This record gives sequence, C-alpha cells and structure tokens, in this order.
Amino acid sequence: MEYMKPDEIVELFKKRLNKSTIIDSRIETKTAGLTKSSYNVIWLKINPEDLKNAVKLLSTIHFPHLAIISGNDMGEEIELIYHFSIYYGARFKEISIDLSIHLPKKDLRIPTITDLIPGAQVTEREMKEMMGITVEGLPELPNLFLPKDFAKDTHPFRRDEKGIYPLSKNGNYVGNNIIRKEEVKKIE
Amino acid sequence: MTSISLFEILVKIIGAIVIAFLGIVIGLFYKGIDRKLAARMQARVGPPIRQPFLDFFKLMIKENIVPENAVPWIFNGAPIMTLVSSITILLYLPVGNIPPILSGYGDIVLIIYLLTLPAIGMVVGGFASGSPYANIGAQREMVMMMSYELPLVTAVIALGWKLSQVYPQLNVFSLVAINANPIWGLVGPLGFIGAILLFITLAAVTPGELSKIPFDAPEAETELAGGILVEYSGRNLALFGLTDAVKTIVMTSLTVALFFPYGISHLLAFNGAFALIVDTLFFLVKIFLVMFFEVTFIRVAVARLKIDQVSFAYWIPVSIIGLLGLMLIVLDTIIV
Amino acid sequence: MSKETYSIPIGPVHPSLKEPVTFNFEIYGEHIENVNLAPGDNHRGIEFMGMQRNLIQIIYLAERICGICSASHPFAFCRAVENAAGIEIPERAQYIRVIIAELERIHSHILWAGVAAHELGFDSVLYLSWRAREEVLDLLEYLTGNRINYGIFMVGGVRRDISEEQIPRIRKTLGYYKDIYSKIEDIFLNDPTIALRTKNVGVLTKEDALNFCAVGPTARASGVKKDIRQDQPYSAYADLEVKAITPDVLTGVVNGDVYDRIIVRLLELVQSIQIIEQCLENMPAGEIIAEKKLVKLLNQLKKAKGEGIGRHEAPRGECIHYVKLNESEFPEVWKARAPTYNNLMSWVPMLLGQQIADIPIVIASIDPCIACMDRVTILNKDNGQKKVLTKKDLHELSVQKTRRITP
Amino acid sequence: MKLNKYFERSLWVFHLNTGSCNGCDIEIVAGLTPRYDLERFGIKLVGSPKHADVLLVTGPVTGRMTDRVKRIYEQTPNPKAVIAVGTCGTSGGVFYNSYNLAGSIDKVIPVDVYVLGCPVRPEAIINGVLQAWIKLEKLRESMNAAPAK
Repeated sequence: MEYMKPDEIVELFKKRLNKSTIIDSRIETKTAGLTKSSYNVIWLKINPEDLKNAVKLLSTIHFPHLAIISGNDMGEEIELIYHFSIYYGARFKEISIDLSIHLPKKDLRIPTITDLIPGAQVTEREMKEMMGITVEGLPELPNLFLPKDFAKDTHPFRRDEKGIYPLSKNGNYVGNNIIRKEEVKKIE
Repeated sequence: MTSISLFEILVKIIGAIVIAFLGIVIGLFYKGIDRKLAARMQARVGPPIRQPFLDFFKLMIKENIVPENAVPWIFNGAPIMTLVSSITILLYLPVGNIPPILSGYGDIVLIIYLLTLPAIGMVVGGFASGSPYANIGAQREMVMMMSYELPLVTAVIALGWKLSQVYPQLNVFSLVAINANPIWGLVGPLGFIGAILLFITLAAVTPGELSKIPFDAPEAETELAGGILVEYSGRNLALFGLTDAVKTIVMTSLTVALFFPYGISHLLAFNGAFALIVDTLFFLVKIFLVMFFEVTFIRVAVARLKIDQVSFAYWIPVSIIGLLGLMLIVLDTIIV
Repeated sequence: MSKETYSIPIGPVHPSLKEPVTFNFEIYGEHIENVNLAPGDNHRGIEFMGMQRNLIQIIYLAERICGICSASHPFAFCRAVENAAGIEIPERAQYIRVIIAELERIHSHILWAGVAAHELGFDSVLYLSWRAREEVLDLLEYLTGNRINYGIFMVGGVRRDISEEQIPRIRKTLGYYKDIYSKIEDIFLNDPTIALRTKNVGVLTKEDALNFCAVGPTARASGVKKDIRQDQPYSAYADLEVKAITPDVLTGVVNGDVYDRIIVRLLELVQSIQIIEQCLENMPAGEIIAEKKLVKLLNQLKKAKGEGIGRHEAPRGECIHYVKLNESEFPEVWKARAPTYNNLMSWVPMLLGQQIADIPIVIASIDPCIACMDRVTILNKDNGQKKVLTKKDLHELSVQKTRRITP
Repeated sequence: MKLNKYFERSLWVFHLNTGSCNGCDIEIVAGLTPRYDLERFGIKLVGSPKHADVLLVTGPVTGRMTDRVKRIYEQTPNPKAVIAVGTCGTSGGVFYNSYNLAGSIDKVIPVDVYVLGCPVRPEAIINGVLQAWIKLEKLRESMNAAPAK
C-alpha cells in the first residue's frame, strides 16, 4: 500500500477541490517516547459547501474512520470539527485529519455524510440535538439522547439565547426540577 | 382395596401431613447444602445451610404485590397449585423400604402426569402476571415441558416393560414393584448397558424438570430478570421456593426409586424399627448423592443453553440415548 | 399466517445491564426483528460541567466519566491538554502512564470475561475470574492508592512515581497472571457450552465494522487492524512493538462473532503483560512531571491558547478527547468520545435475527460502557410515564417512614 | 406488618444504577465474588425489585431516571431499606452544576443508610448492609414498643 505524506495530502486537497475551499491548513508533528518517534495531525479549515466533496476525496485515499464531530459556539458562527483518521492498520502510519467548517448562525445547515460513512449517524444526530444544526438528508428520527419532550429550540451546547444557563446569559433554565430559580438569582 | 376403615383414612391423612412436612424440611435443607456446595466449588464460603429456611420465613412476612394487569386469582393460585401437586407426587414415592402412603391408588404413569402439573402451574402463573418477561418465561417453560417429556416417559416405560416380561403377574407400573425388583438384577449384559443409558436419560431430564442450569431458560436471570417469577413477591415467591425444594426431592427420589432402590439394613443384619431408620437414612444419603451429581455439580460446571438448544438437546441426543436404552433392554429380553 | 411481532423493552434497569440504557426489541417468536436503541438514561452532562471548571478539576471529572476506564479518560484528556498547551512530558512519566493503562486493561478484560460468563449463566467462571481480578486491583491499590479511580494522572506527567521497591511486586502479579492464563484460555476457548453460545452469534462483518466506525476489540475481532498503540504510537508505546490483535492469529479465520471477541480480549491480556514487562525493563530515570507546582501549572494553562487532540487505546477501544483553550480559566471546548459511542451502531447488525437469549451476550460482547457514552447528552424531566409518584406522595411516604424509624 | 428475626440474615438486594460511573457498580459485583462473598451473610443479588428487601442505589440521579427510581421504590415490597452507595449517591460528588441531575438519591426516595467512598470499597458495602440490618432491627423494636394502628 502506498502511503502519502501529510503535505502531499494537503496538496491533493488543494488541487482537487476549489481554490477557495481550503481556507487554512496546518500540519502538526508530535513526538513520543525515548525514540522521539513522530506522528502527524492535519488541521484543515474548509468551506462548508465542500464538506461532502472533501469527505469523498478522503475516501479515495483510504476509508476514513470518523471519531466524532465536535461543536463550538463562537458567537457569530458555529465551528464544527470532523475528527477523521486514515491509514490505520499499520505501525506509525496513521494520520489524523480534522476538517473544520464554520457555519454562520443564520444558516445552520450541513449535508449528511451518512451515505458515505453510515456510522456518522450517531454523532450527526448528537450535533442536531446539542447544537441545533439541521442535517440535510438525515431521516427524521426520534431524539437519540434528549428526551422526547425536551424543550424545542433549546440546544444545550449553545452559548446564546438558545442555550442553557449558566453558559447562556439570559437566565433561562430548562428542567425545572434541577436548577432552581433562587439558585439562578444567587449566581447572578 | 375393598374396604377402607376410618382408621386407615386417618393414618393416611396423618402420614400425608408428616410426609409433606418432612418433604419440605428436607427439601429446604438439601437446597441449603446445594447452595453451600456450589459456593465451595466456586471458591466462596457460601451461605449457611439454614439459609433457605431464613429466606422462606423472611419472604412470608413480606408484602405480597399483585401487578395491576395480572389476573389475581390465577396469579395467587398458581404457587399453591404447584406446591400441592409436587407434594402429592411425594405421597406416591417410596422412602427407603417404607411403601408410599398412597400406594395402590395410582402408579408411575400417574406420577408422570403429576410431574407436569407444577410446570403447568408455573406457566399459568407466568401468563397471569402480565409481564412480557414472565410471558416469554412461560412460553419457554412450555417448550421445555414438551421437550423433556418424551425421554422421561421412555426411561420409565422401559423399566416397566422389562418388569412385565420378568414378572407377568405383577402390577408392573406400580412403583412398589419397581422398587422391590431393581432393574440391575433382571437384565443381562446388554440390558445392563441399556439401563445405564436410561439412567443417563433420567439424569439429563432432572435439571430440566427443576429448571436448573443449563436448562434454566424459563427463569434466566440475565435474560428475563427471573422469567416466570419476575412479578412474584412475598408469600407467593416463598411458595415457589418451597415447590422448588420439594421438586428436587421428588426428582431425586424418583431416580433413586427407579434405579437405586437398595437398602443396607439386611446387609448389616438389622431388623425391625432400627432397620427402618437405617434404610431411611441411607435413602437420604442416596438422594443427596443423586442431587449432588445431577443438580449441583452440573449447574456449577456449565453455562446456560438457549431454548432452541435445550429443546434440540432433549429431542435429539437425549431421546436417542433413551430409545437406545429401551432398544437394548428389549434386545436383551428377546435374546435371553 | 400473519407475522405478529410483539415488543419487549430491555432496560433501563435489567439484571444483564449493570448500567441504565434502553433497548426496544420487536420479537417474533424468539427472534429479533427490529432493534430500537434509546440511550440517554445515564446522562450527567459531564462536558457541560467541565466547561465551567478549570483543567485540573476536569481531570477528576474525566476520571469519573467511567469507573472501569478510570485511567483511559484522564490519559486521553491530559494528552489533549498537553497538545493544546504545548507541554512536553518527561519520559519516565510516559512509561508510568503506560504501565497504569496496561494494568487497567488487564483488570478490564478479566472483568469483561467474568461478566460475559455471567450473561451466559456460567456463574462459576464469573466467580473464579473475578477472584483473579482482585490480584491486579491489589497491585493498582499498592501503586496508586485506590482500587478504582486512581487519581494518578496530571497535566504534564503523573502524580506518583513507581519506585524500585515496588517493581518486584509488579513482577509478582505479572507472574501470577502468566501462571493462570492457560486456565483462563482453557475455560473460554475449549468449553463446549461457551462455544455453543458464542460461535456464530452476533456476527459483525468487516464492512459493517468499517462503515459503522467500530473501534477496539469489536473492530479487531471483525478483522479491522485498528489499534492506536500501533497506528499512531504515543507515550512509551512508541518504543515498544505493539501489534493489533485479530482473531486469525489464533484460529486462522476471522468470523467477527462473539467467540472472536473473546479471543481478541484474551490475547490482549498476554500482550498487556508483555508491554508492562518491557516498560519495567526500559524505564528511564528522571522527573515524573513537567511542572510540580500546581499554581504555576494552572497559571500556565490559563495563558495557553490552542487546540489539541488526545487519543488513547482504552480496553474497550479508542478514547478521543478534544480540547480547545482560549486564554481563560475554563476550556472553550471539551469534547470527550468514549469507545462505546462508536460501537453503539454496530449493535444493530449484530442483534438482528438473533434470539432473545442472545441479547445479553451480544450486548456484553462489545463491552459496553454506558456511563462513558452518555456523558454528553442532556436530559430533562421525563413526564411520559403513566405511573409516577407525585412529589406529595413521596413526601408522605418519607414522613411515614421517618415516623416509623424514630421511636 | 411484623418483622421477624429471620429478616436480618436473609437480605435480598436489588442493584439500581441511576447514572453512576460504574465504579460503585463493579464494586458491588466484586462484593459477591470469592474474596468478599456477600452470600455468606445471606445477602443475595436478585434480578427483580419485586424480590428485593434492600435497594442498593448508586450514582447521582439523572433526569430520566428520577421517575424510574420512584417506580422501582414503589414496586419493592415492604418492609424495605434503601442504601445510597458512593459519594455521588449521597451528595452528588463531582457531579454538580448540571441541569440534568436531580442531585443525591435522598432528594428522590427516602434513604436509610449512606455508604461513602469514591468508589466505595466492597468492605464498606458489607458494612452498609449491616447498618441496614441495625436499622431494620430498630424498626422492629419500635414497632414492638408501640403497636401500629
């Protein structure tokens, strides 16, 4: 099996996707042990529209393993990071690839990648519930983690008015048996 | 059996009460030994031998909860039915040299019928409790019942048939007759092997009849949370516990009566009441040994089988062994 | 005849599950027609809590994500923070971390073996294997001070050294496991009833394992050679020869059934013993932590900016933590992923078409850790139940009880 | 309802996890295994709350489990005792400041005995069950002293 070097992978992404797609790229090299053996982590910031193409491109290199999607509410926009890894199965060869996309709060839509990687369903549904992101193409399924009667339009990991106290500043609280009004007042 | 005096009826009633009481006490005691031995084999200290008694007395004072969607009279009736039917069998079984209390009022075919009653009682109780786990448990119990019935009957019929060939004048299906004429003395070498095979068949049926590992699919704790018994609590659960203890005695005594009816009193030249006591004690030792090998040892040494594997095991290998045993005995008779 | 299925719920409280999780099965006869997973009974919102605490406090929170993986999560978390803040950890600390992590793997795999036997109704094996497990717990207690939740990991290194006097004790334990390993192997691989219950049960094909992103022994038993200790070695693993174990090492074929998962875990037991032995031989001298003073470390972390990933091969599979620091006391993002989260989806192909009796062993075969998986999710009061005691009822119950107890 | 003396030598235990981290749960199972062997005191782990005398509850109560804990408490036949196992169960432990936790177990159901530790040691669990006996014994004495209506 041919193994590409990290910089070659970044080059490939730049070549095969649109010029404007790759907003930022960074290769980290870390060492470990007495032997100071090194491994690589690639951070790519890409345009949200090209997410699916990027995953397709990744699949042509090696079937990617999707660990999880992590989300971050940055105020005006939401950052989603897809943590992939490829070239697993051989010693020292695995490369972590983290694709990050920034979605503006007004337009929180991403295409589903479950047609490419079926296992992404769990984490996509999690992001839908936690971050309030619309995943296009994902069938309407009941809540995976949140209970059925959870307040609509409340997404716990958001830091704005849709979030939950005390991360959100508006003092709204969900789950009246858990955080009490007087406690909220005390903290404020 | 022409005329029964009032006195005889009285003796029978008192005898029945004594046997029922002793059956329960010895059953619980043996259950305690069983638990202790199993624990020792698993490198544990284990509960004290009186533990089943403590459990029983504790359960009797517990609250008895009847689930909302259960049928109360069946739900509460099932444990009583199982206990009564298993005690009834006890009355038909000989203890050492003492003939059964109800000898003459039924034979081994009746016992086989009665043996299904506790199982049916449990099935009815399971269906009546209205819980999905109990439902599945009851279904499995029915499947098991249908599976082990054939080998069980094979083993018994074979013995009876052999006896009828040797002593045509006897009431061959009476347990007293079988008890008085041990199978081992009646057969040639071929029949001896056959008898061993029949013993193996009965030994395989015993854990199934008692719902013990590896045939405890109806009560599988890790699958069905107690299966049939899941909704039972308090007094009803205590009665099921008693049934279990009595059934252990029933099955082991049946094995002893069919295959090991020997006493030791005549060897030691005892007679009278003393011989009676010695034989009864020897009988208890015998059923203990049978219980140890058929129940305790097996349940410690193997894993639980799935219900389809259970019914396969009973239908194919165990039935074949049973039929083979029957065939060998028949051959033995014909050749000799 | 029309096919009438009925449904049984398993969980959240069920004796085969030591933790709450809900499955809804549609059953036809004894066979499973459909599976609906409804996790979320064990959510504590740990990540949410973590984002309001400082990084040292989070280590102890991460430790309590799961009591069985109580070295794996702090390991992964500390690595994530070190990567984000650019902290180099001393070599000796890397070796100590690996020793603790591998000891945890031994304890976790033996624990799993016992639980699996219990699910099969083979309680004797549960008792005997858990007796063997006590030995490694004693060692962990000797080295770290606690049987579970060791509290030995710290950002920048470890909190306790392994001294020269302690090494013979470690070797003694390893010798003990070498002695009994053949017995364990004999019980699990040669016992006919265990083989009857596990062979061709809960099969996960290699394609499904890849597609559903399975990790750890679950994936390896299906033939996916994925092990971070091999693929992207970290800490002392970089100096050691670690190979991903697949069942064909022993049997020559990969079936992806429960039996194969048993083989993988048993072989990993041997592998862990070898790793610890190598670590003990090659352990370098030196410091065990980059920054000894907690206050200084906290200040350093407060000023740090950056993002980092920490990965660790936990006994159940890969743990991955993502931390983003933004010059503040609290992390901006803390995302923790436990192996069960990824193996969750692989339950569905494993369970379809199986029998009710297979449910416990198939569920147990991926060594689920619901506590790990559910940490991210958030719950609200569940009002959907019909039969609920109101607060008033409970209050009355409580008052009655108090009256009864106090004379 | 009358307690008899057999009660204290035959306690059947139902284990209930309400969002615990697993640490206490495996220690409860460890309590059954050869080194500690709870069964020698007549303590048995049962699979259905209907059979139980003592509920061993671990973990901070999560939102969804709150109702279930109540239901299981209701299903357990009287007389019964509840033991809160582990620091999380008694006070919440490290799990505070979260909106989906109902807090310690005693906020949901009445608790008789608290066993502390993170995780609790098996010895502590045995001791805790022993305390439950004493509690039940007191209950018996008080009932003997003042007969219930």
